[in-house]
Amino acid sequence: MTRYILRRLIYTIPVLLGVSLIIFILFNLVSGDPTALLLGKNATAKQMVELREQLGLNKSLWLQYLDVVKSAFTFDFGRSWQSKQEIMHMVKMGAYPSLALSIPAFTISTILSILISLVVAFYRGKGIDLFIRILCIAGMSISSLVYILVFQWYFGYYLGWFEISGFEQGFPNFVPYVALPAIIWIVLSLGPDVRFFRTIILDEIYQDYVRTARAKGLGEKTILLKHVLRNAMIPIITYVVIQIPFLILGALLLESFFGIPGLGGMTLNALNSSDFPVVKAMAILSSVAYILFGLLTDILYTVADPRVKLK
Amino acid sequence: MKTNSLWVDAFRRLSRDKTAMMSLVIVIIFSVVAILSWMGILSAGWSQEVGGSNMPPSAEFIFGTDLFGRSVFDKVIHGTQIAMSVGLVTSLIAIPIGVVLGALAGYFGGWVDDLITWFYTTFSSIPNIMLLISITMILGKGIFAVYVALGATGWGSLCRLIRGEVMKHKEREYVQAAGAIGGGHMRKLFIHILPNVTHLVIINASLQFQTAIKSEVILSYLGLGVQGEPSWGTMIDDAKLELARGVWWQLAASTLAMFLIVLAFNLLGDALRDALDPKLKGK
Amino acid sequence: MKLFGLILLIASFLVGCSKEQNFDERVIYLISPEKIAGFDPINASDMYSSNEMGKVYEGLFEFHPLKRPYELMPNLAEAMPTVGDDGLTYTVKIKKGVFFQESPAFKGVKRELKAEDFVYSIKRLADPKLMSKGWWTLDDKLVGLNEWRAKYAQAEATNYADEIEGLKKVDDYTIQFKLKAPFPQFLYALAMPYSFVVAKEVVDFYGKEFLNFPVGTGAFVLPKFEQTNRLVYTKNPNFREKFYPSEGEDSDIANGLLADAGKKIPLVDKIVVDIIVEAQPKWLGFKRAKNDLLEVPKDNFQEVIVGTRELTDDFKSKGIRLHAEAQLDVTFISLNNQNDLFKDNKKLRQAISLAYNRAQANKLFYNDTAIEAQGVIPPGIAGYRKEFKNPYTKYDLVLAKKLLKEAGYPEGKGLPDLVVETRNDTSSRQILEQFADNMKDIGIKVIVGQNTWPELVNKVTTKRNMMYTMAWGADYPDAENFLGLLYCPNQSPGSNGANYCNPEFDKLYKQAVVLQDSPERTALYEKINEMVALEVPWVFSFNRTKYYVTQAWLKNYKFMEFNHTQFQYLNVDLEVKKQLSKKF
Amino acid sequence: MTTPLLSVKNLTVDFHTQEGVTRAVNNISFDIPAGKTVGIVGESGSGKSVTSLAVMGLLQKPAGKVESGQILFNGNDLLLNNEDQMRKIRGNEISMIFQEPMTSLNPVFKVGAQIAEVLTIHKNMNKKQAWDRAVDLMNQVGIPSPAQSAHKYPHEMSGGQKQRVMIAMAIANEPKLLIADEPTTALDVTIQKQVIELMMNLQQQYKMSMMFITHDLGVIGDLADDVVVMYRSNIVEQNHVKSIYEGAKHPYTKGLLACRPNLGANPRRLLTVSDFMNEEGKELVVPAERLTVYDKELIPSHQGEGTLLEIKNLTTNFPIKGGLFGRTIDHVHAVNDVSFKIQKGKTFGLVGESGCGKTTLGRTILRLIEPSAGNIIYNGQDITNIYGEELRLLRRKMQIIFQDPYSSLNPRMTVGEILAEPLIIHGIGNSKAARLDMAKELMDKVGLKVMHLNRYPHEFSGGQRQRICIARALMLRPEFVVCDESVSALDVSIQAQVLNLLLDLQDEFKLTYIFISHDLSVVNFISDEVAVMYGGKIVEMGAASKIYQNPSMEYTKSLLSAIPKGQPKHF
Repeated sequence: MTRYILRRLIYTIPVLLGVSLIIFILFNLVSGDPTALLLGKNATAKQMVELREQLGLNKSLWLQYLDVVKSAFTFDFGRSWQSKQEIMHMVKMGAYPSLALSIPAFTISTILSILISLVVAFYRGKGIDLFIRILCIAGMSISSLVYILVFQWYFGYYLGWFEISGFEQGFPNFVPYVALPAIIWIVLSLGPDVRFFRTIILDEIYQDYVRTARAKGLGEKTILLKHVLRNAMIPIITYVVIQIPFLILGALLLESFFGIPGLGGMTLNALNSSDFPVVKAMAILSSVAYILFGLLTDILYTVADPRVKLK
Repeated sequence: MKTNSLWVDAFRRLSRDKTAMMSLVIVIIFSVVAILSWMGILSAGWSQEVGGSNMPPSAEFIFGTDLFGRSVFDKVIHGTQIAMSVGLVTSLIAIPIGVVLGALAGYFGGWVDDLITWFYTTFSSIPNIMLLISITMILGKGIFAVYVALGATGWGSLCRLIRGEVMKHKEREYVQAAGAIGGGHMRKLFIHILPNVTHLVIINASLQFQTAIKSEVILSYLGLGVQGEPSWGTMIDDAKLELARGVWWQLAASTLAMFLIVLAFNLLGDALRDALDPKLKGK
Repeated sequence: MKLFGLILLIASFLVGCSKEQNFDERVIYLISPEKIAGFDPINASDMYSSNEMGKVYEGLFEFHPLKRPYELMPNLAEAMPTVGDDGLTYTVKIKKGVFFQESPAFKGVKRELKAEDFVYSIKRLADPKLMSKGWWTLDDKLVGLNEWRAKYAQAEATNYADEIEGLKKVDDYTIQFKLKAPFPQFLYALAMPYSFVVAKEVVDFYGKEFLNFPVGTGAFVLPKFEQTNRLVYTKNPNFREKFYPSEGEDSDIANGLLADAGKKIPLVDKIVVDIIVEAQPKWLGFKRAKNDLLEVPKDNFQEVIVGTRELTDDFKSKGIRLHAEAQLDVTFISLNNQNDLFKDNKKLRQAISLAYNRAQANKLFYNDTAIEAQGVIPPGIAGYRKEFKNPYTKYDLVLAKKLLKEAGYPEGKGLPDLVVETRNDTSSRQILEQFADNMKDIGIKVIVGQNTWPELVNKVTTKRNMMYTMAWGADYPDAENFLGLLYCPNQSPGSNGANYCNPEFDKLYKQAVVLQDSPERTALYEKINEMVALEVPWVFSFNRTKYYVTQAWLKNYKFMEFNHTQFQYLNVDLEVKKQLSKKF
Repeated sequence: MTTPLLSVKNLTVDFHTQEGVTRAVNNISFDIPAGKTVGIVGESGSGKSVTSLAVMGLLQKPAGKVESGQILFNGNDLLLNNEDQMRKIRGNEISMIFQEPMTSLNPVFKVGAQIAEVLTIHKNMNKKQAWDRAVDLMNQVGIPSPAQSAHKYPHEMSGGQKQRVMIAMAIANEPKLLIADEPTTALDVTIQKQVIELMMNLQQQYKMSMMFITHDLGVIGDLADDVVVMYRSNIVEQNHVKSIYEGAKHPYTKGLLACRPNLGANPRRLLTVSDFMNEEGKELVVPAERLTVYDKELIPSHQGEGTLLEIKNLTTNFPIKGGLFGRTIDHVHAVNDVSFKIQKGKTFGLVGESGCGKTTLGRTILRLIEPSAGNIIYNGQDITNIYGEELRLLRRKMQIIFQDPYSSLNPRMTVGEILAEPLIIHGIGNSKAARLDMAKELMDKVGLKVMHLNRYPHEFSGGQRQRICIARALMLRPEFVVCDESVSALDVSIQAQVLNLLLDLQDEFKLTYIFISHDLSVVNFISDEVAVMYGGKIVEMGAASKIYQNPSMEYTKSLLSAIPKGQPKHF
């Protein structure tokens, strides 16, 4: 197990190299010269040349790439070109609102989806199953942007039930701000989640061991909640955990619509202003998170499924 | 003698499924509309000012007019063309990449697998939105960039799926049998294994299609979408500013159109899965 | 059922959370529509960070909060400077007994403001390592400063101990500036946030984190900038004796703006600034009395305003006031004058300008409140002449077609598709969609290219564009700030993004910019403006009007273009607020 | 006569699917007296499992539906019970063991807990009591060190142990009726015997009635009192086991009894159900010569004509990956130093239990798996290290028939395409028509209808598919064929037909076979020489008749003694 974990951690090296390379190539192709932007509307040509040098943009591409790789492994991303703030500090500041939104929303939506899909699986083939299935598919067929627009307008603006925008640090101060985006998040995820979990649970329901459980005289509810759910947890864990690294990045659209100063907005901002150090940091951090949570998935497997041994 | 390939069987099952047939009809209608619009037969006049600014739906303009007095109905039709082409071209880019890489990785294993796995792990570990934005920026804006960006980011899950399936099939006896009669790698992979995973590709294509249509909206919101012509994305994006003024028809019309086609693809995807995936047979 | 229960739970929680109003403390609630990057004055390049910095930091001069046209008055300076006979030497006396706000960097000692702090602060602006966005204000202006900058451009660190001839402390309370050449806008430069004064100890103490620890001499204190969405400033208890002005325009008395005349400022205990980017939430917040001052979002215009100057009854009944002011800005569609199409083809440029239906755009995008721009200089700045009407900014399709034909492209034949670059937001796109629509009427096909801000900037600075849209706001109230946009040496990557070069224009411009403010200079500005307007280097669009609404209890607010120093004068009437709060 | 414990009366079950209604069980009636064992025999799809599920009330809803009839248990009609009442009976008064021990246990719970669960549901035991009782039960069913084993997960146990756990679970509440649905089919022959003995002992001990479902009449003989024979949803015959064995009345039963090769002498071709009964179910008279038993040694075509294949010290290893970078740190010796020779035109039988390495050996010989050491000499040529074109040419001479007729045919190709493919690969036949003609010829030879050329594999039955596989193997006119468990997945009656076909083809094409199977009686019937494999090695080898009559190794003896005799023993 330890050896497996170690090996997986070592695997982050090639992935990080790849991520740095992709980000570096894309950025070099994308941004061109960031100096004009950084110096504002009255920049002079001379000052731009000086700044290029200061940012290390005169170095050979190879050396520049090495810098990217170096920061990928040291996590020292330096300071933002735009705000001059320290990037790790920005990440810390942005993580709070992002997580304040995403953790409750994600937890609630996951639990709710599992509950609903259990109910649906219990009544499989019946009217309620069909109804919820159709509701899920219909729900998934509407653009997320439409949900945001309509919910924000109706609940926030028209009815005035929720704060429309902004954020305050500290619980429970932030609750009124994240409530509406969290509800939208939940509504958005219920469709695909319930659909997926239902399939998983139904797959399990037709397994032989369920027949055994019935032959034992177990009730349908016990079978569902004990035997089936425990087995279904394995694919569910994968599905759920693999989303977590992207939660850290925040829900980009929701954050930008509800003025939540999270990492999603920060990333978008950085992309929109060619703030390479921030883009780089976010790409690298999220791929590290991706790998770590992939590893976590594997470890959770061994908990959920005794057949799995990590070697 | 009537014989039934699995495909014929699947289609027969599908044709008995009323929702699937309805969905198929919707997809066909949308495709025809898209083609007619592309040929300039429908909605050629979307850019004409036909009425006043922001006129609500009426008998004359069933979806009303937009800020510039253009017919929202025509814009929706033109948007259909954009959406269908985005769905189609994106799938045409993403699916071959995903299938070929997945098949090679799954079949050959070893360093080929390591390399391809590394490639998609790297790709999928970078948040999609970063790739989308970067690619559209590199290619310059416009529909071409939308195709490429969505295509280039959409192959990961299919690649993984195909890789897993090919690995499974590689061990099946029919593939061994093909080897035993002297068939080479290419024959085993392309003649034997791939046709047996095609159903997954078809199911995936129906999802890819609608995901692309939905992504176009997000790209439009970020200002990276189609330029200079109306798409459902830009129409929904417009609504951001219009809704507060009570102008809801542009949002409603484009959402309705999108809802229909995405719903149709979702239902069709489900029906295809039921019809094509032998695993679920009899359930 | 469960879902419903959950919603109930959340809803009840929300109700429990709504805050009680406090009517004992004098607090002003403001909005900043953009994120604040940090509190280093030398990077205060945009209006919104300037506004925040202006609460903590101060400069030698400030604009008078009431007098119009805008007039400088001494702030940390004792008086307006004495200028030597050569017109190049400026001597400034600073106030005595001004202290910096408390900071651990001062180790418990009360730190008095000295002349050398200004020398230090301006050197920071020039420091090549710091790459200030405001360097242009003093670039090539002070004797020795550029040389000092050049000396350390390649070095490891900058040495602040070097004496600079053009930037000297005479004694602890006197500074002397020496200019290389006449620069009539110099005092404006010294009033800009870039040259706000900071203390060396604080900069050294915090190092790179300095930008999060503002320590100024200003009326309000912000102990630490937390990079959150809410900034809370408290009154500086040790603020010097500074008083509300007792003179202003005639209308100011009627508007109650002189009620606090002669009182010691600041007049409030706290200023709370919420950073909210999206338009709707800000507006809703204002309607719920959560903030005291707001620019009216364009989409809510109908809800607020009848005609162009009148509030709706609903708003009037709540005591809300409207402030509608023309801005010192100009929006335009820049034509790349080095592109072969436009370079020597004045008629093409004019044809495009004539085909642009500004009235329609004004209605669609500005609620008919903007002024159609006739030239480069906006109203409110000397050089603008109300009577001047540019013949090429009318909407005249017949003439446009005629000129297009003369330009060699009858009905647009032979003219390639024109690409006009803009930003990637919805409004920018819509504005250009309408423009493209207009151009179709004379046979020109225009494609709208959307760009992220860096892309657009790059396309402009590298001249890789045919046309792009831009708005230019005044840095200071002087036509030089606008006319420079067409001065040939300023071409890309400088501020002349249109890459317009006209020797005659350049000659007149050079003459005008060294003149002190005078009727003679105004006449010259007018002449240049009107001359270049006929050349149509840009498609002139609009001079916009801003609409602000203020709550009844917000006192002493008067629209200001350069408003970073304005907030110290504001006051709040708690009685009014208490009474009116029931109406919200 | 007392009332039977279970009495099924006029039971009819239909399955309603999208494709239409299928009758699974048609108006059947039988009794299970208290304390007796009733065997239900029939081929797959005959309705025997459906009957058992109907008794348990576990028919798959909503497709499966009892249309009419009664299932009286202790005089009460189970079909009238509601779900709650049924639940109290299931696992308590009637319990059931399923065919697949691998999948029938919940993989994520400890086996002890799974046994204990059935006690806590029905017996009001607390967890501790239930666990202790579970350990006790595991001891009873013969699981070694039960206290520790109770903490194991199913995947940590062998197939036989899992089935014992299933049995423990089934007998936990001392049910009155135990239903066993093919409980031994998936197990190796030695384990099979132990499990059956265990069940018989337990039945005696607990005075249970038992309903034992199987496709193999041979198994029934040892333990059943009565036998019910089902064929195409109907009961065709039911009687005491002795009467069935001694005087079966229905031709189908006769066929079933006759088609299974025994360990002694057999007719030259096995009798099959179709010898006794035509398609319409009408009884046929079996020609006398078909019944004649023959002695293999006397048949000329089975005389050796020199060595075709020689295996020298062949070893096949599978690497075990480990270490930080997944290097190979050790090997599993799947085939370990094996040597033998095969004479031209003979059949070499390879027997052993699952995991003994026989399949790996077969595939290594064909170079489908790379050998690690040793030599394969075919017709004098060492083929251990040939590659590319040379190897491809060799494939024309050496072929394989796989075990699973379902997975060894590409479901997306028609029979014609499948059969023509080897010809295309090897460039035989100059047109599509020519190749299809050759395919048709062989289809006829293997007993398939030529008009089915354009059909897809799923449209055929298991036996027919295996014929397709045989035809494919023979398309290249090979000299040497490896039959890898080629009849193991088939019902006994079909198995006999396919074995006959293989023998016919051997005569016609002068084929040499390696016949791999875990079924000793089948190997005995078909082989000239037999090798017994255990743990990757050949432990005993020699002429079939010698090995079967005088096994020298203990392992071979235990294998042989485990074979059901196909005769009722306790009477």
